[in-house]
Amino acid sequence: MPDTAFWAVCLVVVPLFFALICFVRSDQAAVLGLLAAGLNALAALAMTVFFVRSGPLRYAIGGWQAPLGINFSIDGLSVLLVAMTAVTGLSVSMYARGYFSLRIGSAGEINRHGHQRAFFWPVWLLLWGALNGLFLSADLFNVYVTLEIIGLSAVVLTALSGKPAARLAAMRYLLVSLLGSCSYLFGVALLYRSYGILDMAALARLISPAPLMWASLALLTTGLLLKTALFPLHFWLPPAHANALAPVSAILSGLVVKASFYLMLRLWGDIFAQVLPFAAYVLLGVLGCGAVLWGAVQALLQKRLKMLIAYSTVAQLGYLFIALPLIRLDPGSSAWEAVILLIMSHACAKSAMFMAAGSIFLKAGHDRIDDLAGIKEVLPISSFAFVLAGVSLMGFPPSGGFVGKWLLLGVSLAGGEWWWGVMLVIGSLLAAGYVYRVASRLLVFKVTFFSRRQSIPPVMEWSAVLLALLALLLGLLAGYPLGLLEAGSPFPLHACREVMP
Amino acid sequence: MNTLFLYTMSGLALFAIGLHGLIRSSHLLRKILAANLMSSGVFLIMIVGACGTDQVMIDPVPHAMVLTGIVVSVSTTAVALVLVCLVQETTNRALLWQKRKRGQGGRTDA
Amino acid sequence: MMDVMGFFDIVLALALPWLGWRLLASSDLFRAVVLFISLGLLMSLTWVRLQAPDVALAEAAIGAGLTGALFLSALRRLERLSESERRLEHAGKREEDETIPPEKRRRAKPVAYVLSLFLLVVFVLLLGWSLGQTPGAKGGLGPAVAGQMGQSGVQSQVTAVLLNFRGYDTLLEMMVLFLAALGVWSLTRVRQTQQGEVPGPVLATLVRLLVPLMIIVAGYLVWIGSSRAGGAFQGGAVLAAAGVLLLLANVTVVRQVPAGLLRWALVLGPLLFLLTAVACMGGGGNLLEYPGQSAGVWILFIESATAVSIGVTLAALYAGGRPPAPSAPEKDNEEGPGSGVDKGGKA
Amino acid sequence: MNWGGLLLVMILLSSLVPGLIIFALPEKSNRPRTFLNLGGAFLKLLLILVMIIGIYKGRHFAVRWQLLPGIELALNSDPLAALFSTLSTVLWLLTTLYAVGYLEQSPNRRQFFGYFSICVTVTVGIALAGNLITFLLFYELLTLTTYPLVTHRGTREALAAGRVYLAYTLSGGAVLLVAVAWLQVLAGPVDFGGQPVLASVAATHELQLIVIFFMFIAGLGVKAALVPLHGWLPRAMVAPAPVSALLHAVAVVKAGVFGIVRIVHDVYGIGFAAGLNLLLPLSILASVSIIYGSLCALREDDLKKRLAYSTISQLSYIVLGVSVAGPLAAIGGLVHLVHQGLMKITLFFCAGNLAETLGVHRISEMNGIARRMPLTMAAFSVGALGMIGFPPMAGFVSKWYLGMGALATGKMWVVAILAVSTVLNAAYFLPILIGAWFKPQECTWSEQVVAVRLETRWMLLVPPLVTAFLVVTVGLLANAQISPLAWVKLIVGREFGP
Repeated sequence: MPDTAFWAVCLVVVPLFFALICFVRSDQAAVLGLLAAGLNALAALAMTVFFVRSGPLRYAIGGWQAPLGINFSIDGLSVLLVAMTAVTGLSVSMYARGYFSLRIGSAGEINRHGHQRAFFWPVWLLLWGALNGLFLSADLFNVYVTLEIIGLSAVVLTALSGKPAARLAAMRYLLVSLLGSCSYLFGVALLYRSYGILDMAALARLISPAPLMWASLALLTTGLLLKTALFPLHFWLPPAHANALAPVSAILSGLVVKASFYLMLRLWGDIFAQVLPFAAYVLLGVLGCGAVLWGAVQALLQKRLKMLIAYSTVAQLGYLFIALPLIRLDPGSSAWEAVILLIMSHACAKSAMFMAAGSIFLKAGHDRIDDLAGIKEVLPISSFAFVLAGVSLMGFPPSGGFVGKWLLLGVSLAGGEWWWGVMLVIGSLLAAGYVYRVASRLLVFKVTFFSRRQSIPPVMEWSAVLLALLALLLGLLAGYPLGLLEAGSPFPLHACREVMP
Repeated sequence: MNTLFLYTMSGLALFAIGLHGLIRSSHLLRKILAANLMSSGVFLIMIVGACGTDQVMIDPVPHAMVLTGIVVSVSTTAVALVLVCLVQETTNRALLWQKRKRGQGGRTDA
Repeated sequence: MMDVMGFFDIVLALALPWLGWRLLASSDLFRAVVLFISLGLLMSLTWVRLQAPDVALAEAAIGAGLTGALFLSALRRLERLSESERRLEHAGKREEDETIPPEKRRRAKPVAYVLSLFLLVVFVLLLGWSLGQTPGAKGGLGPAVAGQMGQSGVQSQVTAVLLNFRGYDTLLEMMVLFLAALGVWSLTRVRQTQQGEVPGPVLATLVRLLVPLMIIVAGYLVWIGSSRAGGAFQGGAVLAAAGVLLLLANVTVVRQVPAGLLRWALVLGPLLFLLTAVACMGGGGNLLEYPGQSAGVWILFIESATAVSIGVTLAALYAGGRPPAPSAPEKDNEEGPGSGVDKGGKA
Repeated sequence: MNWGGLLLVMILLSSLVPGLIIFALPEKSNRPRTFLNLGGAFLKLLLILVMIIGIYKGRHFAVRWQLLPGIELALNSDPLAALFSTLSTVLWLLTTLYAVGYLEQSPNRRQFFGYFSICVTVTVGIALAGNLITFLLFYELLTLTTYPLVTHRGTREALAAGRVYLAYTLSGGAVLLVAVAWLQVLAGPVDFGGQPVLASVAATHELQLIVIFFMFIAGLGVKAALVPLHGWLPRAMVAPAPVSALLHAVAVVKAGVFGIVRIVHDVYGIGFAAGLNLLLPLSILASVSIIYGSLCALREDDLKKRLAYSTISQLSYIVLGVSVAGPLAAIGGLVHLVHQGLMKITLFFCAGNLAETLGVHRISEMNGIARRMPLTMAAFSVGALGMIGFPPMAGFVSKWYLGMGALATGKMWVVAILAVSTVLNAAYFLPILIGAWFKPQECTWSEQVVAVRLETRWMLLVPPLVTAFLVVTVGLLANAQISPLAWVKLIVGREFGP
């Protein structure tokens, strides 16, 4: 009898299964991959529907209840993030299908790019399965394993491009990822040592201030901050995201960094929330401010489109961290909702942006921003997608980014800490600056534009524009996803605690 | 000071040395060795934690976690080593930062 | 007796960080790798001392042995690459600054060096202090595991945790291993083996003798894993060692393995594990909830399959790239999951 | 959704849908595009008429859509909304006609008309916005959708103007956003048209309310081109004439002014704002803008730029009228919202005609031009005289009420400002008229339109003549039942109470 849990299991099992099959039948990889993406989206939809009906739930894998076994914890937050992954993943998959067919189709490059397609699909599906697993899991060590899959597959995908810069970036990414997961594992080990438990919800009840707890929290946080690329630790992100293949960039910027931030939310928003002092949140918020400023300024200085987008990711991640002190400040749940909206809208917008940039790159043969004037004539839809996504990133109404910003602004003003709100507004003005740098070129029309290739498959252009549109309309539809959060629980984990036996 | 605490400190020291090496070494191979040291240190602390104070009751869960960790670590090491060779192949150096200018300014792929 | 062991513990505990320090400080990479392998062996001894025989076996085989082999082969490859580069430079009379030895670079900034060392010492002391402050958590999940051992289907607690209580972790871990193989294959292909590298007669004989023995040992380890130290990872590691030996000896049969077969062998373990996990849901149970009393059988089945894949995967990691010939997977598709047995028998 | 709400949504869709379809149409299909444009404009006018009749009969149209608790989009039709939306719609119809003629040969018309339609949608959205958040939404969207129109020509100059425009308006929008959010935190969601809610929080948060007020003025003042924030407007004149005519004489700048009116009337309330001493600084700001704009206009030789500076000056009449805080002055200000729109669009149409037909951009080239283009210059003269305030043109009515209002509240200095500004208006408009009508031709014009029977294409000629006619009519028939003045009296009557 299919129910929420069944579909949750499907969300993990289906991508993994298809990853294995894709590897064996590499000639059919694209078809299988798209099939998996479709099934995954279906499962996410079904799970959401059942979740709305029956509410949050814990699922004991292997029939072993929490302290001994690994449990899924399906609450509003996980459902939303899984759904976000499904939507973004589906359109990236469709984009990738067009992308790789194009690269293989062009004469003389068959040998070079054949293996890119063959290996992209299984690795991407593994990554997808691990993302779903991470969002659903309630076990700290299990989360470590999924984090490892995510990190390693992200590195492999980055290196897939084969260019020297991409390889160096992948190497750096791998080392950072190693350091991050090692630190995280250390934290988990120390937590297990002091509490003898790995389940998040159970842990949240046991947490009490002690030296070892602080040590483990510091280690966990450091590891996750490295992986999320918060401001001073962001150095690895721009080269990796900018030098990867276009669908890979979309995945990395849209989804992968969200995984570790999601864990930050769980840790700082729930598990450790009772013991953490406000000053710690402020510290993260200040780093977030740094990220917003530094990322935006760097983005303004970039000459290459993909580097600009990558630095914009650094800045946008800063937003999410600015939200952390506000979550703490907020007596209600609107800061939570804002963060989730920001995450979702950034996932859609940034993926769409990288996808559009990839199409532009393929068409123009380069991504020097200054030489892109007139590309609108040959790639109207992709240019439009880019601008739409940019509008979302700027936090313009009615995008999801706007509603998120609005809610955070309200919280910061109501809480008397208006400077966070001002930072948000300054950040969006800077974002407007760097989006404008590109958009002003894209919107201009010139009579002729030299283009390298004849045609970009329509699926590449349309998948990007639809995703960008979704990001823009997310604000208008915000009530539905956030209602889901309310239906489950205003605060992600609290309701589960009651359900837990 | 009992033996277990000694082992704990030993694990900590391994982690710290690995961390130091990972950050300060310039050759990539050494960085990867250092990362392996770090995880060994963590494993050691986990296994020590599994021994009860009386060394009678052994908790098997950390053992299982360390087994998982060892496999994960060999997997990442394998990928890392291949990457090192590739970096050496394309930049003639197995170093991370030296070719930065070329890496970031050059043509890249979509 | 206790005193002797206590002394041994102290020496071991001091030797580990000292070796780690030495290996990172050594200017010669080869020496560093050798030190790393010996560190792994000492770690393995430590695990024995800490009553973790499963971990000890895995550390010896994978942590020290296979990782060491990986490092050594990478080192060889790096040296070959830099040699050819140097030759190229001389031929083209290209002037380029020699790579600065890392030690000199490090000494160039002594303040930063000392500072980072100082920070690390503080870090260790703080952590050590906090570890000393907090008492351990009374056995952790040990009692819980012990209480449920009756339903786990195996006698070894570690195997019960790995494949039953926390089998989902292990399933994902198999995916990590598979991912590593994918990653390595996606990055490079194996360079063409030179025909001149024919193994000497000693090595050939050794291979002929050792490989069957290793396969038997692997099977035994998997079998014994249900009750004592051992299991899929240890067995798989031994299988991998056999594979590495075959690769080292450059036996022709290794090169003749059809690409499709190899792919199936890599996938076999994770795939069967996954399918078993899902099949458990057929009877109305949860994911990986083995029906009734049959857990032991299922676990043995999964372990055998995964051991084969672990062996093949680790050996493939050692080979360091996808097979040289352009693969034609569609040819070998009719060969089902049973082909893993062939792999074992072929050697 | 009730029928009234549906009507409001239909009003928005009647230009949005044509806009979106135009984007989908190929560049070549001119006839369907023109048909869509004009059809949409007529439909919108019809719907607006239905709405006005409804309001006149005392019906109330509203629709709400809650995004999240505390964030609600609302459309609302109070008389003020009806005034502004009617103005935009009528002028949209005329400008569309004009633009079809103006851009007949130029490339990229698909983009132009697409964005143009969406701009109008957004402008009407601003008019109909029922609360501050909805207003903010459309206000920001207006920035975005007008940018492609400003930079439509794609020249270096146009891009630079676009950059300046965005920098000004985005910063203004950010300030506005903070103000709206802050006010909502203090007082909860603020709806237009209801009773001003701020009095309840005034006791505890007086200082904050004052700060918020000036943030509102700063945010809205950018689009309203109040003086220190006006820098974008003259530069934006590089846009094609229809854009300057509709957007920079009516839609964009009026959106800012309309916002200020909303803030003063519906959010703070006149009495409350006056009680906080907020209105005096606002009227001083407006006076400075009036004088400064006129002085700058005197210096300009470029016709469109002179008109732009004149816009800066004239817009502040509206702000001045609102901030004088008497019913008569408020009538003068609000009616100027309509009158100035009609007069200024006439002037811009004519300026566009001169440029398009004869290539004339500068005032110094205009001597004797009335003989070549008598109808255009007749319309221009009507507009210019109206601006100066000659009776019986529309401008006279506004100035009359402004002056009377100032006298009624005893603010003599406002009367003085009006007098000085009238003199300045005359100083920068009359020389143009004299030169055009009475001086001989001095330089040769490059005839760009092959002369047909008329002095230029009929599509270019009809709109200014119609608007000029309207300028005279609304002035002459100011006391009629359906004139803008009557409508404004209705609004002001509600605001100031019986």
